[in-house]
Amino acid sequence: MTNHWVDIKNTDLVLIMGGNAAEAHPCGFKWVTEAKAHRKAKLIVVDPRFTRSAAVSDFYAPIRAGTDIAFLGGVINYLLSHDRIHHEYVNSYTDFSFLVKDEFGFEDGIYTGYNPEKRSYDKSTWGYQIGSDGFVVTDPTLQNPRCVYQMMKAHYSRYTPDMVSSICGTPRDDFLKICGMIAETSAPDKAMTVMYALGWTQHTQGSQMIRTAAMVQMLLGNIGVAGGGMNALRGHSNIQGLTDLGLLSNLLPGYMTLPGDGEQDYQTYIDKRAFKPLRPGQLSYWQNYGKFFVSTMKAWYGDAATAENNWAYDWLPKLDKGYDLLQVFENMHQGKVNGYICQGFNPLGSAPCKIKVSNSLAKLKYMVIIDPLATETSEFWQNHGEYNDVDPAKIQTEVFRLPSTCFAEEDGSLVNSGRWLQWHWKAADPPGDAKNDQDIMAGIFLRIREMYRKDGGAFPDPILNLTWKHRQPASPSPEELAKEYSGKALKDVTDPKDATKVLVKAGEQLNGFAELRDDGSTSCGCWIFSGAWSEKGNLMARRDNSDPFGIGQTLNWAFSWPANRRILYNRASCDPSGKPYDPTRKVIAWDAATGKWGGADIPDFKPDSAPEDGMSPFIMNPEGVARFFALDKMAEGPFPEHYEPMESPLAANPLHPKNDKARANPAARVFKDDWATFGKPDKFPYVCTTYRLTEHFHFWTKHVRLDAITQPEQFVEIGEELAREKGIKAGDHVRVKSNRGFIVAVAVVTKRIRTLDVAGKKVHTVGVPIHWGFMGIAKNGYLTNTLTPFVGDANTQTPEFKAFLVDVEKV
Amino acid sequence: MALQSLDITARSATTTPVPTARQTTKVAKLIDISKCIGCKACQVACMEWNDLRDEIGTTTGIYDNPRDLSDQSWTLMRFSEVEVQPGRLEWLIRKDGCMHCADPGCLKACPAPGAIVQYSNGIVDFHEENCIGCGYCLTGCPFNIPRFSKKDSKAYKCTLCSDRVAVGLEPACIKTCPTGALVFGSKEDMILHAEGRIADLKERGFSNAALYDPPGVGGTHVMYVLQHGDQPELYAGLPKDPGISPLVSVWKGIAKPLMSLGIGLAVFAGFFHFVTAGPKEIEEEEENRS
Amino acid sequence: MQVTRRQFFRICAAGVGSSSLAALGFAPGEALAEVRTFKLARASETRSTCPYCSVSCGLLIYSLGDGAKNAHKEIIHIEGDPDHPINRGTLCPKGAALLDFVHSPNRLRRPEYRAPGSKEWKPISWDDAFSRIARLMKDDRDKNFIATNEKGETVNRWVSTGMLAASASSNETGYLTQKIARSLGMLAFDNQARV
Amino acid sequence: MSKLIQRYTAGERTNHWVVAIAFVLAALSGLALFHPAFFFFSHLLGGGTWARILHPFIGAVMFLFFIAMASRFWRFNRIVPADRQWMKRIGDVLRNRDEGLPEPGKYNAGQKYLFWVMVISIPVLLVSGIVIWQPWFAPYFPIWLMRLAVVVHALAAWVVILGIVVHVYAAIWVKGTIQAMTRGTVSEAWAKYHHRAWYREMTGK
Repeated sequence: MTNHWVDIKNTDLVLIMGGNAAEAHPCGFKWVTEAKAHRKAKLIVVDPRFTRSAAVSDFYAPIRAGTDIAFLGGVINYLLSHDRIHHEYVNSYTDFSFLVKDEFGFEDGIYTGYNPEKRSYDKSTWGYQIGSDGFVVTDPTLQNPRCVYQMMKAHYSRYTPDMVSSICGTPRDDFLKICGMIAETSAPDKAMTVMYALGWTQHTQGSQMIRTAAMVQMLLGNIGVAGGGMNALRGHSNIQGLTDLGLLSNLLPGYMTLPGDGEQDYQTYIDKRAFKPLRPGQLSYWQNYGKFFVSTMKAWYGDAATAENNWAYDWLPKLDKGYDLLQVFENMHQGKVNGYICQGFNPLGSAPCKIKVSNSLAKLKYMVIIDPLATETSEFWQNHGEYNDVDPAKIQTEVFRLPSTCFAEEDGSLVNSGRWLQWHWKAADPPGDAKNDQDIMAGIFLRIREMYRKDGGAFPDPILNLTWKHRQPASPSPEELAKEYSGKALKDVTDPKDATKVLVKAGEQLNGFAELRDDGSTSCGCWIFSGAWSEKGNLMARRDNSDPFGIGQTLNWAFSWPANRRILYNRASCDPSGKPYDPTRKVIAWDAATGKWGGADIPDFKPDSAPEDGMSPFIMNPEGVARFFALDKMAEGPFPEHYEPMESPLAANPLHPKNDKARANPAARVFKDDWATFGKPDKFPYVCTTYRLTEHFHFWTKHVRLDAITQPEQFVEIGEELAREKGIKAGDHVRVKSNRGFIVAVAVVTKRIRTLDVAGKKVHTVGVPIHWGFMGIAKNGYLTNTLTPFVGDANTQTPEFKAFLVDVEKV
Repeated sequence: MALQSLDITARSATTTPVPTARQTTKVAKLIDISKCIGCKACQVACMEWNDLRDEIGTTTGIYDNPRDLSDQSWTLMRFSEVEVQPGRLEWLIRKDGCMHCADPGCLKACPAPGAIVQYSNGIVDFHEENCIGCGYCLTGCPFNIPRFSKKDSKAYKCTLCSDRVAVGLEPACIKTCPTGALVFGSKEDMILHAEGRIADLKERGFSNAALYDPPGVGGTHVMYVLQHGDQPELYAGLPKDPGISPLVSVWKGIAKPLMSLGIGLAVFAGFFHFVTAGPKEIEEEEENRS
Repeated sequence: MQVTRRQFFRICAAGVGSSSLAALGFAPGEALAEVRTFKLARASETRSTCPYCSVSCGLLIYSLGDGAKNAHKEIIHIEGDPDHPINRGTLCPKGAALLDFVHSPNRLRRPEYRAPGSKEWKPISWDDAFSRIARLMKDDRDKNFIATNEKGETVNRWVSTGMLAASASSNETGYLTQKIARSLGMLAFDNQARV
Repeated sequence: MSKLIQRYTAGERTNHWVVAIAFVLAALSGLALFHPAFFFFSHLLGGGTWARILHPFIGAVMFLFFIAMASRFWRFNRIVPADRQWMKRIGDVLRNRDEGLPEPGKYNAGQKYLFWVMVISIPVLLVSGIVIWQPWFAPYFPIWLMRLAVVVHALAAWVVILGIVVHVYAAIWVKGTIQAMTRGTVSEAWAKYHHRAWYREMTGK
C-alpha cells in the first residue's frame, strides 16, 4: 500500500478491482464503509463475480477474468480524450513531457526488440532521449509526438468503449458510467483509492494490470494524497515484512538485489544501483545504495566484512537466472533439486498444477517441513484416496516434520499491508514439544556450522563468519534480532556537515537510515526498517493511538517503514509551491517560516528542500517524477498492453487479431514441457477463476473448527445460464476439469456470475474457491491447484490462478 | 446470592411483581444490512464467546452455513440474491437471530418460572437451568428463533451477550463486526443512528430505506436498517408485520385466568351446592324397603 | 391513571393469578435473575496481532491463570483489541475463530520422521532431527556447491537445495532465515509473496 | 341393610382407577405448565422438567386406558329420548327433587353426556399433545400447527377437568356412589332410586 488501512476513510471513491477486499480483508474494508458513511464516498467494484465487496457497492460491473488492462486502458483513453486529468499534477510530477528514443516502437502488439525464441525483449530502445548534459530531453509544451503524453495518448486511443466492451464483456454503458465516476476524482480536492490484491497479481500480465491502474491514478493526481494511492492488500500477516526483508530468490533486505553472474566487480554492482539523477536538482535516493548494502553486510558478517574484501561481496550467491518458485519446481521436476525446506509454506496447495508439484516433490531426497499445522505438503507421499492418490512405497523422499509455534506462542513483529511494523507478545506455551522458528533455524544452522568448523567443506567462509551474537546461541531472541535489523553504530557516527558533531555513539542503536554509512561504521540488517528499535526503545511496540490531525495518521502507534512514514510520495499531495491540493486532508505542507516540510506525516521528501529548489516528489526515481513510460523496468513493454490469458476462450487478441505472437503475453516464460499442458477452448470452453472466501484463510482454517462450521465443504460457483445448459442444480456434485486434472465439488448456482458477451460470443465463468484439501477437520476436498496452469507473470512469475480454461459436467 | 446482575422487567411464569425501582438504559443492536458483507464473523464470535460449536455440516448449494439456527448457532447469515430493479442484482444478507422483542412472545408462552427473563435494559434472556424443555417458547416467537437442543432438550437463543452487557461490554457480535454493520448502544441512539443511515441510503437511490422496529411486538431491541423497508420479505422472509400469534395470546393471555377461574368456580359451585342443597341421600326407610 | 383494555386484562390476570396462588398458600418464585458470570474477570490479557491477512488486527488473548508459578497458561478466549487503530476491536470470521486455530486438533506436537518409501510417521527427537537435517544439507551443499561458473566467474551459489519461507512468521524469524539462507549460498529461496 | 348389587367388576374398577390416577397426575402437571399459579404441582412429579417429561407419557397412559374403559361402557351410554327429558329437569335434579324424573338406565343423561364429552376431548388431547410433545414429535410439525395445538390442548384439558370436577362432585354428592368404584357394589335402594331401569334389569323386579 502506498497509503495505509485507516487512510482509506479519507477517500471520495473506492475502486475495488483485482481484489475482493470485503471478503479477504474484512476489517480493513471497514474503512471503505467509514468513507461511505462519513464522506459520502462511492464504491465501485469490477470483478468477474458479484462478490461480497459488490454486495455493498454503489456500482458493480462484470468483467471477463484477465482483461483488466483492456478495461483500465479504456479508462486512460477516456481520461485523455475527455481531458479529465489533473493537469498541474501530471505536468509537474510525471514524465508527461519526457521524450522517448526515436528507435522505440510498437507494432501490432509487439514492442521493438522482441525475440520470439527466447520470449523476451532486447530493451535497449526502451528509453528516454538523453541530452548532452546527461539529463532527459523534455518538451514542456507536450506537442512533440515523441513525448510520453503524446505516445501514451496514441497508444490507448485503440481502447475505445466498444473495444473494451468487446474484450471485457462489460456492458458499454456500465464501463462509461465507471469512467465518469473515476474522472470526477481528477479534481484536485477529490481522491480515489484503488484496492487490489491477487485478482491482479495472479495473471501472466498481472504486474502490468497494476501498472495500468497506477497510471490511471497518476493521471488523476491521486498518488501521495490522503485517501488516494495504489493499495495492494497483501494476503498474509507478514508477507510484506518477509518481502521487505528480501526473502525472495533475487532480493536482499530492503529491496536491494543480489548480483548476477556478470557483476563480478563490487563497485560496478553498486554504481548500477545507485542511480544518478536524470533531471537537474533531483534527489534520487537510491544514490545511497552503497550505505544500505555495506551496513547489511556488516550486520551479517561483522568484522569479517571489510573494505578490503568489498564487505564480503563475493560471499553473496550470484544469479545466473531467476530461481522463483516455478523455476525451482521446474528444476525439481527435472531432478536437479535434492532438498527442500518448507517453513510455514504449503506448496502442494499453493503452487500451480498439483500433479507437477507432486511429481517434483517425489524426486527430492529430503524435505523438511516447519509448520504449526499438518499441511498437505507434509503428507504429499501419503495416499489420501481420491484427493491424493499416490503410492508411498514408490516415493523415496525422506521427510522431517517439525512443529513450530503459532502467533500466540511467540514474541515478534509483523509488517502489515500499510507497512506498519507491530510487535506482539507471547500468551502461552506451544503444544507438546513445538519450538519457535528461530530455535528451529538455529538448531539446523548451528549443527551445519559445527560440521564445517570440524570437517571443512565447500566454501565455509560465509557460514563460519555469519554473525551470531546471541546470549543463547541455540535460541536467538526476537529482541536481539530486531535490534540487529534496525541497526546500530559500530563507531561514532558524525554529522556529515560537521565532523565534530556525533549523531550516534558507537554501540548505540541508530535512529534511522539517514545515519547509515558506507565505511563500515554502521550495521543494519534491513535499511528500510532502520530506527524501528532505536535508543528510545522498541518503536514497533508503541501503543499511542491518538490521531491529532483527524485523518487517521497515528504516528505514535507502532513504526511504519520507511522512517515511520505513513503515506508514500506525500510530497505529491501539495502543489509545486508546497500548498496542499486539499487543505481539508492536509498530509504535509511547506512551512516557509521554519524552512521545513511538516504536517500529519513524515515528509517523503528532503525535509528542507524548498519548493523553489524544484525537487520533484518521487525521490526514489532518478527523474524525480513518476513514470508513465516504464523504460526497461517491465518485461513486456513500457506501456501496458492487453494480452489474453495464456488459456483464453478467444483464439486471438481482439486488439491484434492477426498476430498470434501478441495473443497472450509475449514475454511470459513457459517451460518447454508445459506448452502441452495448456488447454484449448474447444475442449475447455469456460473461463475459470480461483479465489478466497471470507470464511477461510487459505489452507489453514480448514483445521479450525469454527471456520469449518461456517463453510464446511468444497464448492464451485456457476451462473444460472451455464447451469441451465448443463442441467445442473444447486447442491449437485459437478466435475470441473482442466487439461491438468479435475476436481469434484458441490455446485452453487448463482445470479452472481453472469454470462458475458465477449467478442460476439457467450463466455461463461466458473468460480472455484481454494480452501479445501485432504488434511483438516472441514470436509476433505480436492486441492484447487490441480486445475491451474504452470505459468506465471512475465515479471514476477506469480502463477496465473485467476484466468484459465475448464470444462464442467454434472457427476 | 444476589440475583441482580441486571435489573429485570419480566420473568417467565412469575406472578409476583419484579423490583422496578431501578430502570436501566434500554439498549439495542442495530443491524445495518446495507453495510453487511455476510462475512459470518458475528456467527463465529457468537459461538466462540458463548462456548458453542455447531456441527461441521455440508454445503447445500448456497452460502448459508450452518443451514439453520440451532442450540449451537444463535445467529446466522441468510443470503438472498434479488433484483428489485431489473438487471441490478443485489445480494441481501440478513443476520438472523433473536430480536429481543419488547413484548416477548417466548416469555409469554414460557411456563417455567425464571427460564426466560427480560432485563430492564431490554435484553430477553433464556436461563436454561430453569428451562423445563416444553418448547412453548417456539410457539410464542413470531420470528422462529428459539431452538431446541437435541442433547439436553432445552431451548437456546441469543442472549445479546447479557454477561458482557452486565459488565459494561458490548455483545460479541457487535464487537467483531468488521464493517460496522452491527452497532450497539442505547435504543434511542440506535434509532438516531438508523435515521442517518436511512438518509444516506435514500441519497444513494434507495427511496424506501427504513428502520425495522416492528410495533406488533412492542418494538425490538434488535433492529434492522433495510434498503427496501417496504419489502422486508426480500430479506430471507423477514416478517412484514410480526406479532405474537393470536392463538398464543389467547392461550397465555385471557385463557389463563379465565380457565383457572372456571375450574375454581366449578369446585366452589360444588362445595356450595353441597352445603346448600345437600347430598342426595336415599331415605332410610326406602333403603330398608328394598 | 389510564388503563387500556389490554392492561385491564393483564391486571385481571395478575390479580386472579396471584390471588389464587395466595389462596393456595404456595410461595411463587422470586422475580429475580442472574446473567452468566463474566468469564474473563481475572484472566490474563496479552496483546497480539492476527496471523492471517495483512490488515494486522490487534488481538487480546485471554488465558487462564494470573501467571502464578503453578498455573499453566491456557488460552480460553481471543477477541479484538479496541485500542488498535485499524481494527478497533473488530475481527473477521477467521480472526474471531483464532481460539480454535491455537487449539486445532491438527497442531503438530512433536517432531516426526518419514523414512523413504514408508507409509507412516515415526517420532524423532529434536536433536536427531537437527543433526540428520544438517548432515543431509551439508552433504548436498558440499557436493553441489557452485563456486565458479563455466566462465570462471565467482558465483558461490547452492541451488540443489531450496527453501520456501513462511508468510506469517515474524520479521525476526524472516531476518534470521534470510541470513542463514544467503550464508549457505542459497538462491532457490522464496516466500509466499511469490504466489 | 339393603342388598347389594354388583355395579362394576374388578377389571372395570381397576381400569377406572388407572384412568383416574393418570388423569390426576396429567391434570396437575398440565396445570403446572398452564398457569404459574399451579407450577408447584410440578413438584409432585419431581419438578418442572420431570413434569414436562412425564406429562405426555401419563397422558398417553390415560388415553389408552380411557379407550379401554370407554369401549367397556360404550353401550350403556347411548343417548335415548328419555335422556333429553331428564336433562330438561336438571334444575330439579340439582335441587334433589327427583320425583317424576324419567327412569335412568345404568347411567343417567348427565353421566352419558359427560361420557361423550370425554370420548371427544381425550382423543383431542392426545392428538394435540403429540403435536407439541418435545422432543419426540414436536420437531416434525410446523410452528403454526403447534400454536393451534397448544390452544386446543388447553381447551380440551379444561373441558376434561371441568367434567371431572363435576364427575367427582357428583360421586360425593350422590351418597352411596363411591363404593361402586371402590368395592364394585351399590345398594339395591341406591340402584332403584338413581338408576331404576338398570335396577329392574339387574334384579328383574
